Amino acid sequence: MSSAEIPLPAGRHAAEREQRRIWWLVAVWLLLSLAACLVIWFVWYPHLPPGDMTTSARHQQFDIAVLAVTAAPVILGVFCYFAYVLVVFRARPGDDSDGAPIYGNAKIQAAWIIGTSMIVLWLFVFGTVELIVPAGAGAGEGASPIWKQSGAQTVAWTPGTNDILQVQVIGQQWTWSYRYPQFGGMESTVLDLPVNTPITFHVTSLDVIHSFWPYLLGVKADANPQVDNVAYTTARQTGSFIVRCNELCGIWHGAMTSNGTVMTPVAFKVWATAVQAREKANGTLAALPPYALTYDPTVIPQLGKDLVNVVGVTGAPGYFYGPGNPVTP
Amino acid sequence: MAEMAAQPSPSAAVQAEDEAFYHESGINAAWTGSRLAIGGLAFLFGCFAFAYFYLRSLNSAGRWQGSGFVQPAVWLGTTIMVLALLSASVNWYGLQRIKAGRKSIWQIAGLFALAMGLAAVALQIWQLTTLPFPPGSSGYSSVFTGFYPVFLTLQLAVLIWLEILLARSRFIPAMSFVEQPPTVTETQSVQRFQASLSSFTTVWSFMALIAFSFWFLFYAL
Amino acid sequence: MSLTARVAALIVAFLCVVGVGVFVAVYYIGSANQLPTVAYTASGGVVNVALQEDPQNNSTTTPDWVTYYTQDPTTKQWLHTTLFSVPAGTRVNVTIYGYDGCTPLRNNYWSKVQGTLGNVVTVQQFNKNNRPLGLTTTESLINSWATCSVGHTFAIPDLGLYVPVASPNAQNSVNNLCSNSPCTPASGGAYSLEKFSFMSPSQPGSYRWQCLIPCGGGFLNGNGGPMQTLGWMAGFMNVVST
Amino acid sequence: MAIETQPERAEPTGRGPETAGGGERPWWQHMGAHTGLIGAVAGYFLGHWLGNFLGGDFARSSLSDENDVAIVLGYSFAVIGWLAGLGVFNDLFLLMRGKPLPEEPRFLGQEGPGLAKYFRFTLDHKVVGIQYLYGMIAYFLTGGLFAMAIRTELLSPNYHIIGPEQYLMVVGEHGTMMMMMMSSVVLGPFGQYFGPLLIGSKRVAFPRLEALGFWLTPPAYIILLSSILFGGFPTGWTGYEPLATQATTGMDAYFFAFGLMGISMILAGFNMIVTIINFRAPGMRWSRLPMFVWGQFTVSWLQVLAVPVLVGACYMGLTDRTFQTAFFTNQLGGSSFLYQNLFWFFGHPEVYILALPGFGIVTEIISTFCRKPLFGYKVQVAGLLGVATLSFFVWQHHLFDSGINPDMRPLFMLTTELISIPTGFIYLVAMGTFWKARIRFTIPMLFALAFYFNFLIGGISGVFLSDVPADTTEHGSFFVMAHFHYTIMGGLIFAFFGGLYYWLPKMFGIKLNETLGKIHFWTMFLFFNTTFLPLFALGMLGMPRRVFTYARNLETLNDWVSISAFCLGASMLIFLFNFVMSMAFWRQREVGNPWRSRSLEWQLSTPPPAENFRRVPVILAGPYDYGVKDALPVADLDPPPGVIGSAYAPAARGPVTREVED
Repeated sequence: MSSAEIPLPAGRHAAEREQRRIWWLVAVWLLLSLAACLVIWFVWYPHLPPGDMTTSARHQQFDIAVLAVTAAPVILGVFCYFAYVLVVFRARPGDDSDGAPIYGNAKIQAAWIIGTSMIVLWLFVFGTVELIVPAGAGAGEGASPIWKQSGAQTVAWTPGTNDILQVQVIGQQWTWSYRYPQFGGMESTVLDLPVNTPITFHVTSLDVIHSFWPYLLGVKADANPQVDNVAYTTARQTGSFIVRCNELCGIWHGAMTSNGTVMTPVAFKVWATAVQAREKANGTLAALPPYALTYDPTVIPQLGKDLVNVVGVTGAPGYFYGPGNPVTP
Repeated sequence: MAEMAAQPSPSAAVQAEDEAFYHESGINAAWTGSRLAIGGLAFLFGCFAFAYFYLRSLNSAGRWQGSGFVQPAVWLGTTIMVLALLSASVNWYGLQRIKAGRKSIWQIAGLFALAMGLAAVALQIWQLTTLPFPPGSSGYSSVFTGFYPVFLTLQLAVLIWLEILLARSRFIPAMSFVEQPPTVTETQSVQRFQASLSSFTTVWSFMALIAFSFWFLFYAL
Repeated sequence: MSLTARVAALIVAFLCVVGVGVFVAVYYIGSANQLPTVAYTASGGVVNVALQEDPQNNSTTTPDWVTYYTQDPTTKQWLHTTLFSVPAGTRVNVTIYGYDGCTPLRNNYWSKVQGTLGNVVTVQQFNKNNRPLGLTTTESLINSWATCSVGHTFAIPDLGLYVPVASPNAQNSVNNLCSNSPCTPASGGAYSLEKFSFMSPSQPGSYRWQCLIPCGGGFLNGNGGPMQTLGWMAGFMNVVST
Repeated sequence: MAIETQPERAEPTGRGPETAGGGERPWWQHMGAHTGLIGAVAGYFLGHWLGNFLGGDFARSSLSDENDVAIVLGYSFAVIGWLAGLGVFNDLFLLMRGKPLPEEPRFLGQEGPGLAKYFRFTLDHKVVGIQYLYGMIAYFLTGGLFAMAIRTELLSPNYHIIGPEQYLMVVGEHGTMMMMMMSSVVLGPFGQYFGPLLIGSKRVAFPRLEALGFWLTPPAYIILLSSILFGGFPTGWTGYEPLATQATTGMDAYFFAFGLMGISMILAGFNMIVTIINFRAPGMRWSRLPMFVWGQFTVSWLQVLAVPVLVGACYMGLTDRTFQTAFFTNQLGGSSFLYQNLFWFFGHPEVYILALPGFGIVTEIISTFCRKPLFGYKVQVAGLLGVATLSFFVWQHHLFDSGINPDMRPLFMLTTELISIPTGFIYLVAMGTFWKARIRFTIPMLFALAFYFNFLIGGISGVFLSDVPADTTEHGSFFVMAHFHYTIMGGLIFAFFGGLYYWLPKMFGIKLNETLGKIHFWTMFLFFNTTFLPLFALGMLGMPRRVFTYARNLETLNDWVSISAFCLGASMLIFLFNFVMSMAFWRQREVGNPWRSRSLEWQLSTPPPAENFRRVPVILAGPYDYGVKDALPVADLDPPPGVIGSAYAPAARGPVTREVED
């Protein structure tokens, strides 16, 4: 493409010709890069996944756009160069001669090394800042995050304030359920969230490893058994979204989805209190274990002495501790 | 592009020259190979050491050493470890003697080393069959029952090497270790034997080191 | 080398044939098409689906796996499959014969009945002589922890349908479980008869259903084996457009 | 394996009719694949019986109607029986009885003509290379068929042909088969065959280890496929715990086969490192080493040091399933994080085990067909070494969202991005080499160019994945899938085909049909990109990996991908047709040095003589001095007597050389 308009080498002023050609090449590359960057930034960026529904999603969108703008000139540079050399330096039919014996060029090599190092340094600084500033950028941050989200830790959540909403995400083979500790630890199969509210997800699993991925929320955190994996986000728009499982977890991994809605804080409060009241009424809250950051499904206080017999058969790791085995948990 | 098939086969002297070249390469290969083997083995055992420290520091469900945990018999573990150390050091002593030209002393030392190594392996197997805990009752028990089968299998493999050296040493006249043998073939065979022996000593001493390290992890730490 | 090259090349060809064999094996034999799909059709605007849960099964390879059976509506035979189809947008009446003993859920939240019409189920217990025990009760929550009383669950997560299926009455089921599958009221064994209804979705497609009880005995977390094999505790409800 | 580390006996190379291969006795009277097969079958049943005897009464077995102990012991005994049947242990028993090893014709390719040597425990590195070539092609085609099955299921957003657990089985088989194959697809055929030739050696350091390395791959292949009979494994090629502990007996095949392949990789790498260090011809300085050998050297280090960790992890997975240890069971003091750490500590070097040999091959190819020296030999070497070293320090970028050491993420982001610097060196060298070149667009050259094209896209997409916030969207999605298919298939497999078209004339004296080759290249290049470019988009649009259903709005894109994947498969059939016909029937002779390459292997007769070099060559110049006026020939293949001795034999071992001198 770049070298299409370039005459092939001939004549005596070959050296100047070549100089001019190289400037042409550089110019073409710069123009193409500029065009590409403009297109990426102004046309593509607004439509880039995962959209801008939440703060973390916005940051990811921004990062991807910036990386694309950084990458485009590099890719174009290499492609322009190859297009040029492949056309200009191809062996004409019947040409048996060898190329010029160039073993290297200290200047070019040094320049290249410095250049790539600069890019890498920039990527690292940018990535780190973008990781720390939005408190983990929606990725799972383990049990005790060092980059925390601003907001007030409260026992009861009230709309319109800066209270952080705690949501526990429980992965199990093969469905999601969500507990809201600030609403009596009520549990739900849908993930409803208030808009413009700092949200803390506590992601855990009851069996194997799952991965909590509400794509539009720009959150991704592995659900590990007996581990509390924290992720932060703040929704900026109302709307519905889908939660997927992103870590292979068995036969129904592909179908392990659930739905969620981002609603106004007041509407959310209404919904949550309603669910809490209903579950209190029909005894669900009483049946649930007390809210905790992780659960050991083999510990079932209500069953008392039967536990060992039952667990011995189908309980958590108990498969090789038969009923009554003293070391069964 | 030399069409070699066309050319006459090289003279005996020239062939001997090439053979000497590859003899040298083989001797060096024994040295390099033993060191490289140590490198690879170090990563294999490192994988278990990592598991040990990872599970110990994580102590998930409070079951690094669960409730009612009983440690395997310390005296037995210590005996096994000491046997491995003794075997290595005896063999190392024998190596010094054979370098000084005393083949017979190395042979005795080697036999002792072999015997002690086999004793260590046998005791280890016996210990594994009579463990005071089910393999999966805790993190400790998992690493313990996982590590030792691997280790004793590799110990056995290395001991086979020792057995081969002992077997081969019978066919090398003791005099060859004292002064230059008359023929090239004998010289080379002695040199190969010595190279193999010193490589073996390196690896076997490394195994003893591993035995001690994991004894420290499992019984002392 | 001539012969070598020839035969070697032919070996590659042969190995490709082997590969094709593998492909076919996975593609057909391996594929779930082996399982029959029981077609339930609407009569009078409702569909009647009948399933049963057994503590064992009549297979030769894995006789101790728990499993669901599906009843063929015409022949009334119990088929060892978990694939059935219902018409779209109609009321589905499900009858489940629970022949298997109880197991605690890993997440007791699934003790709550969700997604059925009225969010309730009706349960009737029978003893091993097929005699009803007590009256038919209507439950909105069958607690699998307080009184270990849930055998399995019938869940279609995509439809928000989560139904705990009662296990046979506890003291009655001791040593009284049905022992030769597929079980029938005549064949003995205490069981619970549970009924509920839900509306099949208007959107055709295949909706997976599963059990949430960790009933894969011998597998870590009780979720292996039958729980992860189509035709046992996992299946598809194919919704076909009417 | 310890036994094999003793130095290779240097007996004179037996020659003459009496040792010209097993010509006297018919093939079935030699130990070989057929006896190995008998041993394997016998071993399997013995092991299975023993396993039922030992583990039949485990609660695990009685409750689940499955006995992993029987399966695993069956596999182990089958492998041992297979090796014993092959005669791997014969020399061992000889040595244990103190007997000298027989001066067998099988040394140094003296098996003579005939096919039998390819089905035997042959110690000639050239034979091993050809065995690897066919073996790896079989692996590749089988894995490819599984890929076709995957794309067939993904034609529809709903479950339609392959049931969900069969789908996971197919995905796992495809991934594992390919990963096992890729780690040997270049180092096996070309590394074993040309490594010694390129360093000017008549032999390798440990021919038994080398041959053993190959003969472990057929059982690994069979065992991995046998998983289908036990219901497959649900974990994909990563085998994540605790899902793997939960799975049915098909899982044992995964752990066992992958571990077995790991051992084979370790052996091959071990032999190559020692050979390259000690068996280089006089004058073959490190600064004259061909780039392919450098690639092989660095990769071998990765194999020897990183793969033991995989073997350990697979072993732990097996003990969790058989002796009921609890390495990876959280409730019992184990940890699922432990497996992720161990696996990826191997897994990331593995990625470069796949990449570096490709770099080596394409460098050889471009230098030859640009008729130019490499632009910055030392830079390329630094690049290879840098990539190899850094690859040990990046594994946690696979775990950015997992909650493992989250505060270490900036560090691993840095190390991951640092790798792009040495990778950049590779591109600098390539670009510089093309400057003022005389480019011949032969088929190998086309594949090399495609390699640089694909690997650039793959590498740049890797930078997106290394950035934690961007990775939060892309992790575990089809974006990652597209990324590593671009680097592995777009990189390594294109390099492999380049090497195949480049070196086949040397290996067999036969060249593949040009026209079909060009068609193969262009279809493969086109359909590769039409298949995998859309996958980036699919990942960005939120399609997770390893799903049998997906959002309906992604159906069009998926169908496009599936159809072009089928076309890609068809282009592989073109290659296969070309390969079989050219090798077996057309047999277009190609002797001598068709590419006018300076490299050492091309200075030999075609195919190379039995003992590689009639004499130990003396290397006079580097392999890339194209276009240099009065450049020395690359080597003196028939040095005058005395040169070798004076060049190498140290004075310490005087008598040897003294003899030579008289």
